[in-house]
Amino acid sequence: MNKMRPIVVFAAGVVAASGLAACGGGDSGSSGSGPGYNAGVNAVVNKSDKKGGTLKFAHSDDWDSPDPGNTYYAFSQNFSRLYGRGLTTFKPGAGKESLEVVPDLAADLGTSSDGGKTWTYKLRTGVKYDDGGTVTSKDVKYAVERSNFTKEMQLGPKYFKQYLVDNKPAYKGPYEDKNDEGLKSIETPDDQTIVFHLKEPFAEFDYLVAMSQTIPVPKAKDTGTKYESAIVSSGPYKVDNYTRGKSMSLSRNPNWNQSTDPIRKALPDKIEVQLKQNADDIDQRLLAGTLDMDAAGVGVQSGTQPKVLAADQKPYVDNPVQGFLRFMSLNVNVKPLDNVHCRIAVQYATDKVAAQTAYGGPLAGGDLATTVLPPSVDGYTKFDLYPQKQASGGGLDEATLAKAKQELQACGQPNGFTTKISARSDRPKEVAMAQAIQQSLAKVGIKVNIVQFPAGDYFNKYVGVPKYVHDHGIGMMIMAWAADWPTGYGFLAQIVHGDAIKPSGGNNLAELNDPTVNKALNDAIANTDKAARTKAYGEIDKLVMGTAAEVPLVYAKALMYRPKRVTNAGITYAYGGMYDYLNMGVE
Amino acid sequence: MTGTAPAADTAGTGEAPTSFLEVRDLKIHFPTDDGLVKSVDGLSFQLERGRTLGIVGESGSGKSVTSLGILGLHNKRNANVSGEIWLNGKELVNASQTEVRRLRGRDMAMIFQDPLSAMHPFYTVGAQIIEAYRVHNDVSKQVARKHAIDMLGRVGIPKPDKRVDDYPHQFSGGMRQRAMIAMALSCDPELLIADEPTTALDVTVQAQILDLIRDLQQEFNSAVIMITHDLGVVAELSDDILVMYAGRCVEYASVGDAFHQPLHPYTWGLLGSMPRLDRERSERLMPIKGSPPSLINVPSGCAFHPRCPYKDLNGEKCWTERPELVEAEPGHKAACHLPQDKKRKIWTDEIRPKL
Amino acid sequence: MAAPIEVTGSDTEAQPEAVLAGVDGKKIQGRSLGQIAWMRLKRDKVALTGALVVIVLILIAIFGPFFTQNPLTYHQNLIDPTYNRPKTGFWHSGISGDHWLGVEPGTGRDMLARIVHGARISLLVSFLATLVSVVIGTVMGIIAGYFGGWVDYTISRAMDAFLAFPLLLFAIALVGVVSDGAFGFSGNGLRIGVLVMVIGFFNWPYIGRIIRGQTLSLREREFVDAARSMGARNSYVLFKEVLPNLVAPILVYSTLLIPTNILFEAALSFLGVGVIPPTPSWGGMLTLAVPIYSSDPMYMIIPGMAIFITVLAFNLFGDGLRDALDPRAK
Amino acid sequence: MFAYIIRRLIGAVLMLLLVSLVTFGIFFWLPKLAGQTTDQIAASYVGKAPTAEAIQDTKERLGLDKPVVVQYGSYLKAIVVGKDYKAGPVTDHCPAPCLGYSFRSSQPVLETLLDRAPATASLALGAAVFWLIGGIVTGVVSALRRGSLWDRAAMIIALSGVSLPIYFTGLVSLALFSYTLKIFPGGGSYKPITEDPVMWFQSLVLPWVTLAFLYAAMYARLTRAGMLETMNEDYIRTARAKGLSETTVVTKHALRASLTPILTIFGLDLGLLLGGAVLTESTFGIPGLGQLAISSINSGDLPMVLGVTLITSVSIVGINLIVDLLYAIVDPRVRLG
Repeated sequence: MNKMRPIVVFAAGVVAASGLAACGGGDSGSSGSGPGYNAGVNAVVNKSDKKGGTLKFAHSDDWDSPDPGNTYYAFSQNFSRLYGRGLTTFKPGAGKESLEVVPDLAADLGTSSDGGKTWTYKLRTGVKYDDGGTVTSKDVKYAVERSNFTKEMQLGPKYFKQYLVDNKPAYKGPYEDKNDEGLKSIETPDDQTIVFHLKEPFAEFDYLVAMSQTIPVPKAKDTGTKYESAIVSSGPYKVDNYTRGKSMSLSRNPNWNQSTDPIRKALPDKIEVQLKQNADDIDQRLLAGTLDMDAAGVGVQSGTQPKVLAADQKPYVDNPVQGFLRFMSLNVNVKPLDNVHCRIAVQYATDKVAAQTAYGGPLAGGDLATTVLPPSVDGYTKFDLYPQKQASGGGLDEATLAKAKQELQACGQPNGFTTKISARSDRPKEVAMAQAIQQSLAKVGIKVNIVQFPAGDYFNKYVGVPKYVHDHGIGMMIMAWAADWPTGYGFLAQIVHGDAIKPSGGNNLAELNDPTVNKALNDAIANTDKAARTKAYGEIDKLVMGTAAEVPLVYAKALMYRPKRVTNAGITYAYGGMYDYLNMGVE
Repeated sequence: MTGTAPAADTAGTGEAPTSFLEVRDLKIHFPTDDGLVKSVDGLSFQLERGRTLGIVGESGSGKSVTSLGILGLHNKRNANVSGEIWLNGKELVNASQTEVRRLRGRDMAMIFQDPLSAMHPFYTVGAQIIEAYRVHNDVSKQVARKHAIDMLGRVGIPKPDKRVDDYPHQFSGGMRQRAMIAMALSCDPELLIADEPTTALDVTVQAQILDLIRDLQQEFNSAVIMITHDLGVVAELSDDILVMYAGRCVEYASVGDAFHQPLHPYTWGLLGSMPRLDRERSERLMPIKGSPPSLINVPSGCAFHPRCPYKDLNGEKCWTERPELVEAEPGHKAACHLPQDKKRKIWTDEIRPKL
Repeated sequence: MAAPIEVTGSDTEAQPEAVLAGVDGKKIQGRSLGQIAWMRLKRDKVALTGALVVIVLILIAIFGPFFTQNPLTYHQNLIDPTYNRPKTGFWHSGISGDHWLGVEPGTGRDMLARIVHGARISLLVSFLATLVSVVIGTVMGIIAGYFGGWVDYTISRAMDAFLAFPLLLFAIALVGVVSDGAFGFSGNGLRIGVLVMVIGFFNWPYIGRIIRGQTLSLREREFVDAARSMGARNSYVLFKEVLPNLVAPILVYSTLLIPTNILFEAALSFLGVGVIPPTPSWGGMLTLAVPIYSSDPMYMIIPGMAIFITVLAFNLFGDGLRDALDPRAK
Repeated sequence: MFAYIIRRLIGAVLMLLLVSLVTFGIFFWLPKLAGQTTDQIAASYVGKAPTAEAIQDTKERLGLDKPVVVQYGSYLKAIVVGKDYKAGPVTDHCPAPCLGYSFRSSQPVLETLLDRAPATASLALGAAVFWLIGGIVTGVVSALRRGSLWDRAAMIIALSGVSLPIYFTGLVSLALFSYTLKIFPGGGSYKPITEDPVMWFQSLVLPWVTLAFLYAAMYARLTRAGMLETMNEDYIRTARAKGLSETTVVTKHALRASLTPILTIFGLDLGLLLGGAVLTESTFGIPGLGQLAISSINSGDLPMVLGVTLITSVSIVGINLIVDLLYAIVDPRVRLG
């Protein structure tokens, strides 16, 4: 997970700023004119059906790739739906309703059989590519094969490869394996039908096929890694031009037919994205009204924060939770953190308020966290196993510190210990967070040295490599996590399940391999009863917190700006608390 | 007495003199970190057209400073120039910069010691002559070019029409000095100052250049100041000789007098250090002992006294009182406390036989 | 690559007869170079001011940290949680009687303490790096200038080659490549060591060229000739005759290299490869100021001015020193 | 002359070989030296699912499994004869001089470099105009009025100029002129001249001036020193003795001579800048080679880093060659050989 952008955040129940907000923030009162502060969090603002105009996006960076089969970024998943239609997608809208999975290219949600191991979808008829070709189920199969099984497509997630039954010998992907049959576990009995065969029962496959990897790619038009600059569109817009590092421009797909697409409005005539723009400048232009949307969807820059919170701008600002948990993993194999008491001591002695402030405070940083599951995820249960109190002058109070010292005593390290804390060098706020933690732990004698690694190699080369962690004695690792697929299982399995410990690139940084937790997760995903699953996730959360291996720091939040002329602006939790781009238009 | 002579009689009157060039009580001082450097300290002389004055002295005696002073090339910011310089009835010291500039190159020109460093390395010889000519003559480039070629031819440069487009570094030393002379003479100046014109050249070339200067002087009828430390050059070319020491004139005489009956011990020293081939090796040179004086703390009395072998013949006078430049014989002046007869005696008995 | 340019005929460049010719040579030789330099320097008020500031800065770097607050102590209560910046003070700087230069946004750490501790890092790294450059540069410069021939050619080409490298990029890469725990060092000790070596190593040609030039001209001087003709060994000539005469230029260019290295260190810190937090560094503070400078300009101005004043002071002093020791180089 | 250029070009090629070798060494060999295995190196480029199989694939795809010498050899070979790259179902031919493909984005390196070069060139050349004019005028006036108030002030300002970190000056000027006074557009608003010449100009004014301030300071000092030296030359005295006006003496005789040594330094500075002004570009958000270099280093995109390094060296070598040829024109004493 190099990029830690949430693809999907699932939250059936709890939405919006939770009651956990520790200090300030979160007031929803609107002042002045305009739709009001936080108006876009729970409802779509500026609803409109007016067509025409040009919708202008800007991004301070670039796509990993706009190729729907070779992308991981949340904004990319959100945006790709403008030029491609996957089997399912999330309902366009704001807040709660945005988490509902709806059929898109498929006429209906999947039907499962075989106890959840086989999933069948029927495609809508009459869906055409921008070149006039007809979309078939074979194109969907091909898209999944190329995105998950080829060497060339490395950037996207590989969940289909992980869950689908593999060929024997292992399938090498359509670029090497020229056999027409392809992956045998995806069947296309006719042009409108596609059937997936999974290794294990998987109750929430509809969420998985909402990923852009099911957006059809006609085999004849596939140019591999160069496809990103010659994308064939199945959505309402075609890609006229994509120049890496510069821009993308979209215009209407003449072969798109509204009658086959009940969820899209396709309002603007043109959509433009400027890339590699200066982040501060993007904010300035948003405020000035010369730009419609920051494509990245991670909020305004710190420098802009005071400006957007001024009375005249505040009504155009939303402050949603982003579905991230920022937390610190305590590696259970690095001494003395192999001792649960030492871990609990860290739980108490970590000043979360300082960490929160270091990350930008309650508005731009997030709400104080006490659980692994964020409040916006289904299964979240409010609890706090290691309660902390702040002293009046800042910092943890004596009682909290006393508890930490008591645990240190129990751990056999009464005077504290020394270890390392890691953070990503190119994320200054994360480094700031590490410093805040370092400072607060020092009060109980726990001395930590900060080690930094580039974000690009953080998991693949450093903290995601258990050997490296053990060799270098890195006991604490800061990271952030959002669900890759929309269930509590998706959120937890990759960070606390023993199977997620990998020789390289793993996300279970704590190396937690607790049989109880593993079993609870395995049971949950096989359970077709949604309510039971949801309940289980909360309990697993408590189990995990009981091990004290994860120190939750903040539930991430961001200050989002929606310019006046943008219509149908609503925060979608499906893509991590950014605006839903699907039906956005301009006045 | 026509020709050249120190102009003591009219000095400081502010009235225009009758002679072509008259320098009156010229003082050129440089204030520095270490004190006031008196490079020229009260120098006076006259010069008529068609005549040549040789100024001799060791390095640092103020020869070159004087010549640059006449041309007005000292920077007013770091040099204090006082006294009077009259050229053709015009006073130059107090004249405006522009006025003096107009005279430079046209009425008075200068030939420098090292023609390589004195010519701009980036421009052709022709271009530099043309430039000099066109500053003072409103003519087209073609006309100026013809003039330049003409001048080069006159100073004896072969194939002047080709050489005109060469750069200074493509010329040999002698040719370069000829070109320099051509440049100096391009505007037909009435006063030509040659500052060590042959020092940087081979001996054979030296003679050619001196011949050339003499010929050209006759042709242009200009007044020439020849600055050198080489008495041989002076003997060859000059009508009169002015010996400088520590910024002042110590002896002034016609060439004949200066060589045959010099009156100043310093002049004797200069003559003694002149190499001569017709003498025995062992007694050939009699260099002046000691080194040139500081121009900041000029020795008291006679500036030459620390090096003068005869200073004890006069009691304390030599280091308490500065000798004035007085006319000992008609047209022959010297600044020395020794009585006239004693000088004659020393010259005839001690110095002359050794030369 | 260096052009094998040959200038024809310029070797005869005669000195114009100096206006000052005749100033008593003995008198000046009577005073040592140091005395003359000191005399000149005393009159150069600007350079003296620079020197004064340099001395104060060095004292601050050495002793300042004993008097300031702890630069790592958080003052969360001074931070406005909504805007994540100091609640009070001019331009939300948090400047107050307790915090003369205000506090850091987000943490409330005392800026004065951070600047003072930053000075220590900045000066330490730049001094040591300068030392490395001077040692390498002097050795290479002397060797090249003294031995000439192919030795000179090789070293000179190497110095030219260094100038054709994008050094900043290499420095960043090198600092990044050395992972924690390399060479048996870790943490800031290692990082400072790497910074010193990288900065020092990349700046040596600057000194090397000057020393080479000086050595070349010294080699032609009489006393070196004399020593050699008397059969002195090369090493003797180098250390006893040549090196002492290079002290002045080495001193001058070291003084002028220090500010360059301060800027280099700050640039590396600015680009995120400086000392490891929480150790304060000026460049690092500027990095954190970048996203907020439009709303909290003081946080940018304070470290920026710290760099500026320090570098300027060294430059003024070094410049004056050069003029004093070698007025012709002006 | 012709032979000279040939010889220089051969020298240039050797130089580029050296630069590429050193860069290759730092980025490909040093990590190995520091103890990283090829698997670890490949893990950087493997994407989100670094299984052993995927790492093996990546190693082969990027050629990391081969010894560094072999990798270097094939890199050089690609420059000379080009290379074929498998992009999945199609094969992409990268014609000579092929600088390879990005390890991160799979983009051809040369294409990316050429795409970024105009921004850097706009920045460097524009700034050069500013600093040459500013620096030389200041330097000449200072030299002519040596010791005056103007001279002292100018030289102290010049020293201040070289004492300011460019990213600080850049931020201050942005804060002042773009965000407070709103005279110029903010950072990151660069547009290619072909797209929007007005915006191109407006967005570059601040970077130009900021960068030029740094260099102008240096050039003012160089010019002043050069002028002071030249004004003492004999030929200046000669020019004056000819009766030339002071203006002619200064502009025609002194300036030309004192500027020629500056030409060499200018060539070096411009050459380096054309390879990317790292700090200026990142401060002002100009999408040039410097920004590319930094982001490539941070993401370990080795072919891209190599590409930027090479293009920088090419520009330094090329501009130096031009400068030397110019030198021969300006100074007739210079003989190319």
